[in-house]
Amino acid sequence: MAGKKAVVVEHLKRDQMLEVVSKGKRLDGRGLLDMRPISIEIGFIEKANGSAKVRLGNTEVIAGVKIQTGKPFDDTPDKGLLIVTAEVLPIASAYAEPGPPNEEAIELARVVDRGVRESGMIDLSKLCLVEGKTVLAVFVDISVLNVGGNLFDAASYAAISALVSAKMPKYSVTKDGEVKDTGKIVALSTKLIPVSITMAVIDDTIIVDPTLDEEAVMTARITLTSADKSILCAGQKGCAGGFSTEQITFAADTSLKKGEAVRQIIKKSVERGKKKR
Amino acid sequence: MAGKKAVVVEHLKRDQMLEVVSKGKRLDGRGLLDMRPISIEIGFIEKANGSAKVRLGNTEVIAGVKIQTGKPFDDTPDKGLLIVTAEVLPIASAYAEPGPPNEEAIELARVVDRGVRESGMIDLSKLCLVEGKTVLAVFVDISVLNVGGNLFDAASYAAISALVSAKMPKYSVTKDGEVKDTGKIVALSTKLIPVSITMAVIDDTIIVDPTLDEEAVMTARITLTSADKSILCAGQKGCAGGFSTEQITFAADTSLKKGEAVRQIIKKSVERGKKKR
Amino acid sequence: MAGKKAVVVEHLKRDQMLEVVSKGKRLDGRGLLDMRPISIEIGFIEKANGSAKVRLGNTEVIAGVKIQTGKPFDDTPDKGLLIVTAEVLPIASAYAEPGPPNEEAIELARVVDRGVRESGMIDLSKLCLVEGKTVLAVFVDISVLNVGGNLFDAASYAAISALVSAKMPKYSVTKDGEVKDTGKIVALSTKLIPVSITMAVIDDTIIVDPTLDEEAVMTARITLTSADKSILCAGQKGCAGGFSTEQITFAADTSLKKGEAVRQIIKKSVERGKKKR
Amino acid sequence: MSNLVNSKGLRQDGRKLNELRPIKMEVGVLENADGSAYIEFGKNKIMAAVYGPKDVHPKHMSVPDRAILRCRYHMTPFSTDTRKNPAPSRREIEISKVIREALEPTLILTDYPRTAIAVYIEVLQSDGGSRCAGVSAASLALADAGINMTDLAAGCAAGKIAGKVALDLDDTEDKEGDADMPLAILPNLGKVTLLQLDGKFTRKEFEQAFNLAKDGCMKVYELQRKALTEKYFGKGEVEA
Amino acid sequence: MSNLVNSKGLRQDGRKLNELRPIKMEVGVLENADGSAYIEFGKNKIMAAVYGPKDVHPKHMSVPDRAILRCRYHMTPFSTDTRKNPAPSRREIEISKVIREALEPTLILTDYPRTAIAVYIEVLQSDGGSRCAGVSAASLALADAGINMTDLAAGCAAGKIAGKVALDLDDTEDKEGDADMPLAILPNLGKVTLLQLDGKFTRKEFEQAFNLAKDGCMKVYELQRKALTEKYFGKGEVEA
Amino acid sequence: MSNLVNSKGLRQDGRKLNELRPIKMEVGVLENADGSAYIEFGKNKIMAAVYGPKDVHPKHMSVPDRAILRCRYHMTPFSTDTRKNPAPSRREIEISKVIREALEPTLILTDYPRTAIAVYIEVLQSDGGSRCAGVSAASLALADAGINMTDLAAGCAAGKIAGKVALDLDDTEDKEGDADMPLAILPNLGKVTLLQLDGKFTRKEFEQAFNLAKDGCMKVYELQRKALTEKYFGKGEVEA
Repeated sequence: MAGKKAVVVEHLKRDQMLEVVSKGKRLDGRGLLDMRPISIEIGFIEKANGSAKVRLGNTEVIAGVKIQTGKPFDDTPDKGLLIVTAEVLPIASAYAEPGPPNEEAIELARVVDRGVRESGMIDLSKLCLVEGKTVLAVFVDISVLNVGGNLFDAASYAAISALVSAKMPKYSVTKDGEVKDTGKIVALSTKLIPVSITMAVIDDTIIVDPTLDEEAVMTARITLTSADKSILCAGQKGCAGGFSTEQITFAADTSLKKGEAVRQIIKKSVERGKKKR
Repeated sequence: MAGKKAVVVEHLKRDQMLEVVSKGKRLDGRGLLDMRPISIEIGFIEKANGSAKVRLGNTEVIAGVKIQTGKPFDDTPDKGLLIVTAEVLPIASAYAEPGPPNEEAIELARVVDRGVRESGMIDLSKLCLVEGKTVLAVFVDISVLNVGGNLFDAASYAAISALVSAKMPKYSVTKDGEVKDTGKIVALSTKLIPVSITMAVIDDTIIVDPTLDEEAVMTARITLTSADKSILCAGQKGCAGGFSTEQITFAADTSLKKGEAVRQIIKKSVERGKKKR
Repeated sequence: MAGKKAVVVEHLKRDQMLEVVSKGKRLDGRGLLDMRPISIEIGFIEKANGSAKVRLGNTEVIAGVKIQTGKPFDDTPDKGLLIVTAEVLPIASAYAEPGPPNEEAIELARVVDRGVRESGMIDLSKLCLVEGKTVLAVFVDISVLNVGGNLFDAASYAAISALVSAKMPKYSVTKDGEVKDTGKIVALSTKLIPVSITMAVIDDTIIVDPTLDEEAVMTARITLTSADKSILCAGQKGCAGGFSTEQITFAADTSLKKGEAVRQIIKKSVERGKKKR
Repeated sequence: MSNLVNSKGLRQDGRKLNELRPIKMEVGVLENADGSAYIEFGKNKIMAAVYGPKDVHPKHMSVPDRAILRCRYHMTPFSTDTRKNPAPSRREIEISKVIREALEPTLILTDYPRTAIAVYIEVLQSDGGSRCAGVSAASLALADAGINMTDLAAGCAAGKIAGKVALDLDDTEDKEGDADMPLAILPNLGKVTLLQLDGKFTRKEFEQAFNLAKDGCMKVYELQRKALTEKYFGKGEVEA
Repeated sequence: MSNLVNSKGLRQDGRKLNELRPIKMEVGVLENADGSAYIEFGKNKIMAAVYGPKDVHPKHMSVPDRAILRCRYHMTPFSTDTRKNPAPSRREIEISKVIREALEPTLILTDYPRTAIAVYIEVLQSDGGSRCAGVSAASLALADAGINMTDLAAGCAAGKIAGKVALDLDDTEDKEGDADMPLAILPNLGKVTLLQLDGKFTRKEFEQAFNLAKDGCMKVYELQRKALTEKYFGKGEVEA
Repeated sequence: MSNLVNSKGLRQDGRKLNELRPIKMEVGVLENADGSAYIEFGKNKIMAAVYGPKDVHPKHMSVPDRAILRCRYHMTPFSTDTRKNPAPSRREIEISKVIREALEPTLILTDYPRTAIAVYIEVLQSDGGSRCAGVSAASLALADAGINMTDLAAGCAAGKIAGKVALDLDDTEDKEGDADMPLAILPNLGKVTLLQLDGKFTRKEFEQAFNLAKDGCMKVYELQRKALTEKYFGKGEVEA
């Protein structure tokens, strides 16, 4: 799908890009391990339980959280549900087509899901109202508004920010198992702020937060998500190339380090969002 | 889809059609505001709760009504369901393909649905058996047998006639909320007979009940449904052209006037159908 | 789909095949009414309730049986469910494409289903646990591993063998209608071993168990399933050609006769499977 | 155990065991179709239409030396006792296939290279035996479309109710009976082109049912010929 | 019976019967799109983007003498009170069609033979009247894309609440009110290109509502012009 | 808290923490496929087949200077404890993608311009680690198909159970354990081409698990080489 564009980029910019990277720089002036500017607007979708609009460079993503009652899965009758979806909206790129999610969008949703789920930031057993019958379902729906490289991190930051700032009705359960909305609003209980950091290999060098042009020439990609300063909780290698053992080690270190910086940005944005409301 | 045919019609008949319309006439001899002959056969599908086969000129449509118990929607626990579908069967036209309904068929079903629903001809709250648990679902399924212009009105007359003549089992509800078929047959309770009138713009002139050829050259289409002599209850503008303010006003008057005539035809057909059975 | 291959086969082998068949022989040395060697491996999928891997000539098929609790159909509240599916896996042939089952796969599943269901080998009313609420659902899923002619019989033998050897948890029902797994394992109760025999017409001659090459030149196909020595219980004619009355009669006799031989093979394989476990 | 046949040997609708339900056929009933036919077979009400020969889309599906035949058997949502979901069921997909294979031997497809002929069968009301009635209607529609043919296909089923072999089961007999065998034959070519079997027959019953269904098909064939004659020389509708 | 209009003739959000909700428009908001616009219309938040003119896939869908216009109106799962299933609903498919038909008369499609122009409307948050706001945003995005146009399309609805004709219903008013009539007009060409009606109007109310909606459209049109001016000559965002 | 590892440091199936499950590989097991392989990895039973290089349909998907690689990882309905719905799950779609990306660097796709190479992985029975076993089987099938390759891809996972880093988790260990990291490496090129992580590792555990999984991959690689040797020079089946 992105074939034609990729070819053009390769011919025009490939040499140029390889040259600057070999000198430890990037075409946009960043250092190899610098993220682009991140801006996070909390509560953009007032009707959602939680929402965040994230700009990472020129990638733009909205995540909305909806929390509704539902039925638990048969094999986890005492746990709430977490459902993450992602769509690259057709407004976002000349190469995005309307229709059911393709494998890229499915991978995107699943990698974000993994970061949320495996970090344990949400205790799903606390979302059970009536075992085997009624639980809370947390839907995290991600819409990509503009494709500008590194969808994984932008989508992840949007999802995490939306979850951390989410509010929901407090439910009570009557003796005979009826679920009632008490009318009170409480925060969705979350622990930790998992942060994904995506890295790419260009000319055997690892760079952080690739742009769309860099993605067109990268040979491999890896996303590593940290649950906190010292714990890695999710990972995904992508693209038709590979990493050396040393590069994997370096990527793990980089994820933990850069992740902590992004974690502070998310925290501050959520704090700022709370004040505004 | 209809592209090729439309082109041919335009070249051969366009001038001719514009000429007669400019003289206040139609190629088939009708006046501008005349409907084609309407014939309605009630009860064609004995196994359905209600049915009607309608011929409007050379357009042929069958509507079948099935009434079954079902679950209410979450947000209307005390109301029955009305579900309208339409399919242009592949027997009906060289341009109709088998498969899931395309946008034309979906629009057709939704415009018919709107006429039924918004007129209030069926009181959905009377179709509730056990609040939140069991209601009656009224399915109105429309099959187009032959495409001959103005599917909207033919489909609408078929659906309305099928509903007005529908019979169904009388249900009783036991103390502990069990629904039982009493074995008695009663009529589906309906008030009003909503009637849609579809008009087209050809050469800036409004005509009623366009034929297939006229549809190929019309620049805009409007369907206005009246609930009775003086009330409009549903509308849908179509096609890639527009109406002037005066034309909209004229269309509203025309719908009310022509609608009353069709209403009498439907009433008589239903009466005749009752006697036959 | 198989178009291109069929053409090649026709040109190269058609004359040759017709010649040997006219002499009462087959290209692979078999007599007209001989089956290819059948091997049946019971219990290949340990995690399934029952399974069998069948090799019929170079056709290879696995059937797996899963037995789970489920809801009965509205019109048979006191009966368990039998659901048969078939997929020609894309590993099985250059002409098999991944995706939802096409008409060939659907026909395959339905013909196998018919043999199982109509023979009465499974008494579905014995699979009812709580009328109208909980029954056992028997899923028979058929995966074709290699396409080598006569999928119908290979799939049928695999399904039947998997069912006959299936084991399942014993369920108990408490007074208030709760279904519990007792922890005991019992055999799925089956009566009879239905056996399908597929025949093809080549040069107006009936042959049994066609190979892929023979299928490419056959003009008609018939599958007749016997419930035992003297009862026919399912049938399916296929392909764009026909049978004479005499050929139908002959096919019925042949199915009963050859079916009994295959029945013994299935029985022995199941016995052997029991000992192994 | 079964009240499908009474003490006088009559069925619930009064028919004898070897009697067909009332049949009505009409050719050329739809304006847009290249060929069409309508059949009532008991309470079955079925419309068949043919479009083609026409260009094949997508093109790579066309065959250089003959027409491809497409066939869809479809039930309208209101055609069954309980409303049918509009999406095609596995049953409809299978029946579309066996009907196509029943009709194909009647057509001289090589007369129409690189084209497609589409047969659409719409069951407006179903009542047991709809696939057989559908074959018969479709064959009439093909003839009405002027497609070169070597024979008509005529369909009729026979089954077993209350332990007895019987012709042309209706819905109740099909559901409560013991077996059903739909058949379609080409009367002039002497070929069986559709045969299915659901339910238990002894070898002898199989033969009896087969012969009974064949007789039924021959009666249907006579009505088909009459309907075609009426259409092209007479008043256009036939009743049996 | 209804508390949609209070004794002072004011609505739940304090508006008068003939008053629009607050509106914000911005042109050129997306980097990748050939043209784009963002609109806030009350609580509606809608993004529209245009891609094209571009090659048509599949090719046989292209038309030799003009561009084909494609349009998708789509609601994100989080845009509604209860989460919306991501798959396109029948409602979205219908609205996509009427919006396309509302926009098409503004475009000189013959200037772009054999190409496709795609209009995508994404409802990020919906609050009644989203199809009208969607038309307005899409028309701005088409202008931003530099497509040759003869007019803008401006959308606004009028309806009936508590028995009174009222301009621009929000979600609650739409659901609890008596009728709603979405409209889109081409102000310079003097044409109505979108009109739908849900609910009961007397003949007179119909006329009143129609005129009220038309006035609303004209106000929207002024804001559209302002937004375009701001984008190309000014600071890029307009509020009403 | 967890009984996944006993007091002697042994796992439920008696394995040590750094021990692989029994492995069986066989090359060239399917008659129709251009290349094929079968692997048993614990209770995993997986069949992989390769078709191609072959023409690309639809044609516009072909690439002028190389082959496109297609890959489907698919679980049969009977392969899992609870029956799996036959439709492809989001999980299967994701795994198909990462496996394709794990295999692609081993292939000299430029040797086959304008063609497609299709890799199909069928999980007949699954038991934890099926994607790694699937990569290994697929790589053998590609070699068996005679596709020009620069290396094999060998897959193996490591994870954390009862707080301890462990090699090659089975289904129970995966579900009840703390973390799992599937890996695939190209032993000669020294590249990691598949890596995923589910669950919490400290930085140190990450490194331990990574190295343990790499060792596992090397053992798998030895068995792959043996299986290929057996196929082309020996008796065709290998057990570990």
